[in-house]
Amino acid sequence: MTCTPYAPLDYKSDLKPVWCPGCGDFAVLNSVYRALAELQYEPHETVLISGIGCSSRLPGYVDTYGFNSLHGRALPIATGVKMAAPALHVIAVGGDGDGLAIGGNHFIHAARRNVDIAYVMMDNEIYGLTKGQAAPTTPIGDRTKSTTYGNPEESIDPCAFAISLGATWVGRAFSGDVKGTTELLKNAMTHHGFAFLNVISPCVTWRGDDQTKELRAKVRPIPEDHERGNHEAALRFTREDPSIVTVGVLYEHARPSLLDEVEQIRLKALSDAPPPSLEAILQTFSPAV
Amino acid sequence: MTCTPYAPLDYKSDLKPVWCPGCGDFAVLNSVYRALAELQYEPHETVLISGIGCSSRLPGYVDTYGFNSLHGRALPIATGVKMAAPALHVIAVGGDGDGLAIGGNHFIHAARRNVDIAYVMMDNEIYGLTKGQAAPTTPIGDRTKSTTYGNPEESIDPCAFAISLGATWVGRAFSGDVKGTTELLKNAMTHHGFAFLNVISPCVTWRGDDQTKELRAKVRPIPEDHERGNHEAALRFTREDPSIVTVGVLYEHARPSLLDEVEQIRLKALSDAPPPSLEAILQTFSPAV
Amino acid sequence: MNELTFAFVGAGGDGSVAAGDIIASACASQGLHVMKTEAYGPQIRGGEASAVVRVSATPVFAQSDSVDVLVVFHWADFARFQNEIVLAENAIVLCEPGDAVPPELMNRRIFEIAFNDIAKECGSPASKNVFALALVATLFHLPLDAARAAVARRFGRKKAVVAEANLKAFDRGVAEAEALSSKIDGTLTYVSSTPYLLMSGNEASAFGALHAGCRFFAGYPITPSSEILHFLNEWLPKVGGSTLQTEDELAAIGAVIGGSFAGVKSMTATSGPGLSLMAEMVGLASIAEIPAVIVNVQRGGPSTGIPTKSEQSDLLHALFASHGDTPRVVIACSDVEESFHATVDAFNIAEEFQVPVIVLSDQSIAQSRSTINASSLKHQVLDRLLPTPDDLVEYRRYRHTEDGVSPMAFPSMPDGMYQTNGLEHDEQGRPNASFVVHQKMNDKRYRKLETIATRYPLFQRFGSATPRLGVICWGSTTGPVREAIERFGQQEQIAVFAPQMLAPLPSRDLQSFIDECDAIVVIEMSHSAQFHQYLRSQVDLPRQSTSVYCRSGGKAFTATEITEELQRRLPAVVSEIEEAFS
Amino acid sequence: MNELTFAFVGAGGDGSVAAGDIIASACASQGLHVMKTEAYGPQIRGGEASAVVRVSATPVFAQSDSVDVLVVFHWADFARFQNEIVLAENAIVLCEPGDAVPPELMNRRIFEIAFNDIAKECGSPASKNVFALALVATLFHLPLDAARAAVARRFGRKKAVVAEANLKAFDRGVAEAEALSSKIDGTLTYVSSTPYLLMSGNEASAFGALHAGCRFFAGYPITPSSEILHFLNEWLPKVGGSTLQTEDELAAIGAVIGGSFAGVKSMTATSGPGLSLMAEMVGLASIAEIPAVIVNVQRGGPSTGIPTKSEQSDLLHALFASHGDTPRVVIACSDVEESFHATVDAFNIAEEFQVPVIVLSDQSIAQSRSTINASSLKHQVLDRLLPTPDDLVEYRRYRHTEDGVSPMAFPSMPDGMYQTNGLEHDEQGRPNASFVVHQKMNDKRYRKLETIATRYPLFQRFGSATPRLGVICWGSTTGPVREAIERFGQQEQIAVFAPQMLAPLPSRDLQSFIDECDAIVVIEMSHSAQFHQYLRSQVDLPRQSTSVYCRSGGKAFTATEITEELQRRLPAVVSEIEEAFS
Ligand SMILES: Cc1ncc(C[n+]2csc(CCOP(=O)(O)OP(=O)(O)O)c2C)c(N)n1
Ligand SMILES: Cc1ncc(C[n+]2csc(CCOP(=O)(O)OP(=O)(O)O)c2C)c(N)n1
Ligand code: SF4
Ligand code: SF4
Ligand SMILES: [Mg+2]
Ligand SMILES: [Mg+2]
Repeated sequence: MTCTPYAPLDYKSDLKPVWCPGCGDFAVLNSVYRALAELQYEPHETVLISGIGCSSRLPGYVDTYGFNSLHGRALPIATGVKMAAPALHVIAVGGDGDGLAIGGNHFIHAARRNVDIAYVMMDNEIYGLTKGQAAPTTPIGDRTKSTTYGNPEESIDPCAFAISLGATWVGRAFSGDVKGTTELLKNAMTHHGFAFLNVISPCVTWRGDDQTKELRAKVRPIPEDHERGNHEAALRFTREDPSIVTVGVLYEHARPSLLDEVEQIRLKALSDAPPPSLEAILQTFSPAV
Repeated sequence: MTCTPYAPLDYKSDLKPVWCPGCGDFAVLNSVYRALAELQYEPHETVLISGIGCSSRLPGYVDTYGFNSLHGRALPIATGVKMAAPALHVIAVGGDGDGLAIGGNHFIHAARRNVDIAYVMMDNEIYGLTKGQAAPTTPIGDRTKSTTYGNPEESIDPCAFAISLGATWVGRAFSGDVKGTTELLKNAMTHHGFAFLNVISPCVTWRGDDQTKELRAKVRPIPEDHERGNHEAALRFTREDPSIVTVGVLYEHARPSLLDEVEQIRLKALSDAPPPSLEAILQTFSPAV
Repeated sequence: MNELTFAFVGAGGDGSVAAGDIIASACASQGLHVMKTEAYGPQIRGGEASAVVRVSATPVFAQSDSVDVLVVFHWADFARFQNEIVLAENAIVLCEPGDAVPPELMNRRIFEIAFNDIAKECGSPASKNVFALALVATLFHLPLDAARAAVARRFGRKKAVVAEANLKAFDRGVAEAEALSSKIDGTLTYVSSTPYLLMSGNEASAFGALHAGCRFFAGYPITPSSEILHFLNEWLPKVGGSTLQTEDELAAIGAVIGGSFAGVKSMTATSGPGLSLMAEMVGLASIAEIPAVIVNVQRGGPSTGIPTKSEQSDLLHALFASHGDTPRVVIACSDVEESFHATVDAFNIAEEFQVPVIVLSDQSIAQSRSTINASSLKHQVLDRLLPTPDDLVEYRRYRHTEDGVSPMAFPSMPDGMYQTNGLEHDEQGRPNASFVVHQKMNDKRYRKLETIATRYPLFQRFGSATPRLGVICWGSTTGPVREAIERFGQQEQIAVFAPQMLAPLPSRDLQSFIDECDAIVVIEMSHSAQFHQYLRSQVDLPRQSTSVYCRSGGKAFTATEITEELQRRLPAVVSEIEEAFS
Repeated sequence: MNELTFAFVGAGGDGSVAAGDIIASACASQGLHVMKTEAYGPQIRGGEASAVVRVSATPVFAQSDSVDVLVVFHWADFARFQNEIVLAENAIVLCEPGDAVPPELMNRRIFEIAFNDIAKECGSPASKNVFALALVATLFHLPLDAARAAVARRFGRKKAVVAEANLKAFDRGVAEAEALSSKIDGTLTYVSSTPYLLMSGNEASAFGALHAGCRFFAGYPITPSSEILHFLNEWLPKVGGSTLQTEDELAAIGAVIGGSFAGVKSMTATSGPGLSLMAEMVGLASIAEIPAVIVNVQRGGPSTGIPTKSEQSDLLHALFASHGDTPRVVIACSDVEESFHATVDAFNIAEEFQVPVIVLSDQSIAQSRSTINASSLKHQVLDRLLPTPDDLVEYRRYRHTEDGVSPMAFPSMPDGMYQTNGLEHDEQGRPNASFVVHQKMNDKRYRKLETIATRYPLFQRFGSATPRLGVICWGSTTGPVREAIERFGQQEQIAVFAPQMLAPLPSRDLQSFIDECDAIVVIEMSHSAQFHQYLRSQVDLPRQSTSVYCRSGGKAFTATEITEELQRRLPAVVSEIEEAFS
């Protein structure tokens, strides 16, 4: 057996993407291939889990273990995978609607628990797959199929959301910048705890063909001197002038991850005793105890 | 007909509370009676809506319209009530588990939408009704029925949560201080938009009989000079030393409420034309159009 | 010819669907009957797209078995639809020169037309669909002026050059048809009459809601029901109502229950996955006795399944989901027009009886457009029973009454204050865990269903008055079954019973239908024969002489498919009868 | 006497439940059969509390009809339980002097005992429960040493004065009994034997999970199932597993599916409202063919209903919830011991057949404690079918096989990589919307149920081998039915069929049982007769000779209640048989 390192395209599955021509998600997929290759993740030790949406189709295109699950439910499934099999690389992916509308509650709790996964949100400010309704990220006032007279609701900044809820690594990327996105993906995937990467990934079909160009013009790298350990400083990059999209690592903070805690619990539970046999457990129901 | 003003006990229903002796929720109920009386809300124009939990029993004890609904679902129901009948005073109430665990997603979106209701969370840092499991507010490390070896999860500060998600009025109260709680309730109830009041309301049964006393010792009024319009300043009162519980108005901010937006949409939709008849609407399906 | 079916197939951007739309609306405007369906590949934009338009001088109840005239812009795109778009044996096929025809279709009547080149000549490559539709409209004598007017209107809003190019393409199509007409026979014979409306099932449901007095809609987008949200989002604000796009389906049905509790007629719409999420809330509406209307547009299941295709497999979920003994009403609709009536009935029943009502539609109805007579969209509207001043003296929200319906106050009504909940409760609504109260309240809630069953024994029965073979079906299966039955004519003594009211089922009528027939066949689009399972649980189906024709969805039932199934069963009926007489 | 039932009733803090526990464990330790139930008012602390302990020298299958010995600390607290705690006609009642006995109980044998004063004398007013239990233990010849040892153990962890006071109270109880013993007859006759375990249904389920190899549990607290979460939270970490208390039930079942997908046996536990929320995920597990075990402990419904009481009304939801054609397995348990076996079977079937399995328990089993023979808690454990190296060559996760089961790789298995989803998919798991694939995959998924039906035709049948009257029941109803049947003895020719496997139902066995009987009665605790509806949908129940005894929950079935119902039906059987022979 010779060991050639994995190339990005070694992670490509046979399935042909069904995204629209020009969709930002193609570039995200390329960045995922590259990040996996640069980290040399074993395909069989890697699991991609998504919800439902155009973006959530992504795991089908990656030849690792993959699960395109239910709308909004990528994170609980990913949490179950990681808790059951901690050695796996677990990456959750999905859309802004998937993660912030129907899946919002799981986002809160995955962040709070600091579960050891990377969560990549492909943010197109719209519901792509259902053909163009407003998402929680759609700017207030925008007309969409479901907001005939303009969106009445204030939008959510996914990074602000993640930072506020306790994610320990938060970054923003632009899908059009494959190199930058790859770097940030690698960062997120190797972070200890819950890492959230918001990838701005234009929907050319429902947000207009010019989206990609317009966004490219707005993208700025985060200042070198940004203190990523500073909550308030990080939040400032989530209330930006609409003409700017800052990309990079917004926030990073170290605290024990869910798996650290689970390990602690196991130690405490046994407190140096050997694991009990089933018979021993059964005897706790003996009335003589 | 003579018009005597409503006294607090005029809002009392016939149902006897089933709370444990010493439960903090009794005092919350008293504050609710007082606030309603001080505002002279018409009982028949007032609706209290809750989820499920000890605290969610509250609407049953108030002789307004009331709805003790499903676990976690007070806010969507309250939103429906308010949108359908904007003239009503709508108050959502419930527990920390109800609002932050199973109901967390609705909290996010009610805040974001700035729906015109007051939301009162009775926070006892535990699941009371189901007999003592950890809530998202239970401090990390605490032992409960469901955390035999200590709670592995970081807790949520409900006020930080509300402020971060876009609530336009956020306050914290201590149930043992009926006067203060009444004032804050009145503030929340008369706020234009989504007001969130976190009432620390001890569970003597599952958090210990000393809870009330201990909390009373920690309570501090918010400094007079606190800038309640300042996001960062407000958030600072949500990351306090555990020996301090600051009560008062943490945050306040003006932006159009959901009903303001709905009104705008109606105006835009008609753009000065009279409302269409059903026949006119039907004619839009005529192939000749 | 009495009827013709046209199909346009191409890539996204080829304008196949627009071509179908223009033909459909031109024909509808002349009083022809039209049914139009669309289908797409999985790609949201730029993928395969098809439109099939059935045009007929007499009423149609289903998609047709096969296509008479096919326009293919690219054969590559046709592949995806080959199971769905079946070509008649003598079908006429128009395709690009040089685009290789699939071998199995070589025996059809194929004409090469240089759509692309001609469109370019007209000034816009994108006008090839208009050229194509003008060509077929002319060839088969469809209403040409109406079609040209439709093109003019459609492109009138665009830039002038675009509009011009398209009209030019139209005229060019008319001209080219002359050349071909000698080689092509089979034109449509019809007499123009007053125009029909052209509506989809989703639009009919949404309009039904407006008609019934719905003034609050909350929903979460999901294929194939989202058009209801879109329509009401546009129209409700104009009539003083409002819509809320919620964060998920739990919130949608929650908001609907809230709106309804507040006294306003409220509705949500969803598809299977959303209905699954609403299970708990259906129970709340049921025990708290709050009117709520849920339109569920079925698609292929289980789970995410096949979102864009039809199936009748949400039936048992609609009937039985939600833990506990949870009375609810389930109404089926079998076509676009019934989507309107079922929705109004749903509101009437929900409001009058304070129950959750689920309307079961499916993708094949909801997203296909049919001609409808505007005058048939009338339906009486009923309202909630409000408490009288007498009722309000020591008001008991859940007072036991003969039919189980207690007058319902709503917030802002003085003296009507009550506190309700999802717990078992007494007449005042106070939580009560005693067996006696529970038993009595269950009785009360189920008693309402009895009255509903009497008042709304909704079903269709057609075919022979003295049937030997009885068909029982529901929803969108009814259309193809009707067409199949009509093919048999009167001699064959086949009759059909299609309940619109699924719960409570019109069991008495259904049982007597069953008892009248020598043999029964249940036809449905569900792999596990959900309807048959349900029927067995509610009525007595003779063990020996009942059979089932059920299959998975993903492909529409055709009249031919059903005719064959019935034919297979007819000899059985005969021999059985012979036996009985022997 | 062969058996006796004791009840203790008081306010929270009176120690009624502790008294019951001590009696139960003392008796269990001597090899007596015990069944113990608790009940509470709605107040979490300080409200009404009761414990009922049935003690018997022979096996017991249900709570007893009536209480022989009642200790009431406050009559005021008794009121809440008066429908549940029925006193035998010659019941002995011990209560405080001066606490007025309810008029309707005046005819029982009432003895005034100054519990409070005596406890105070012993040094702790809180020891009155210990005093009371010692008194009754002595009076009725329960295992006294074991009881005293249990008291010593229980209070040994407390402060020395408390422990002392309680032992003093115990001895005082023994002493006071001497004085009373002449006035009281009816002592328990038994021979001590090896101790039994004392377990609740929830504990048996949780232990069953450990036994089956479950190493991941995710759940959200809900009455009456939370004890499963508590138990596994304590024990799973000791055996290398883990638990997750999720934010809601959607996440709980989601995490279970994730854990199982990752190759680890995983489970959740809930009650009706939670199961309603899990409907969509059941469909995902079904189509993606991921093992998942859900223990659902039924309580009074619909909606929040009556959280602390039993009912059998989640049946249809468990069987049919989730949109689409969604095969799943449903297993019932009828007592504590079966909670263990049903849970292990659930894992075995889930793992072997890659399906979601719902175990239906109910509050009356889950929260009552029964004696169990440790040696009966054995059960073979089966595992998932893993792919062979050959299978992994161009691995097809959903390969069509004869029994529908395809080898399942799990992450970390080299060359097993596959991408799955809730969409309809082909053998590789790739999304596919075509009818042909859909039909074949539905076939595959339902084929698994056929094999399960053959391999696991689980049912209990007991009573007469040549039955005239057949009883069909399920779950917790089986216990009282068994006791009722035993009262009739062999002459009456009554037999019982209680399927443990609810889906797939052992229909062949059930049908032959039905065909053997002259008449059938279906007995269940559901207002809408859910089980009867389901049976009708699956087997042929004779129209004329089938009857149903169903009612709402909130009150346990007693053997007497069921005996009466059966008695009422026996003459019918007789006359019918006469008719048949005339
Ligand atoms: C329970 C449920 N509700 C609704 C849907 C319909 N649905 C599918 S994807 C989607 C939203 C897609 O938006 P997003 O997550 O932003 O992904 P995108 O397509 O934009 O990449 C919705 C509403 C569903 N599949 N399941
Ligand atoms: C869907 C659902 N899941 C779980 C429950 C059980 N349950 C009832 S109340 C509750 C939590 C109560 O905690 P909290 O909301 O903090 O209220 P508290 O009792 O502490 O006032 C839970 C888990 C339920 N009723 N419904
Ligand atoms: S609809 Fe938008 S998000 Fe979806 S594939 Fe097309 S461009 Fe991408
Ligand atoms: S359990 Fe706790 S929260 Fe519930 S009533 Fe008792 S003291 Fe209050
Ligand atoms: Mg999106
Ligand atoms: Mg709480």
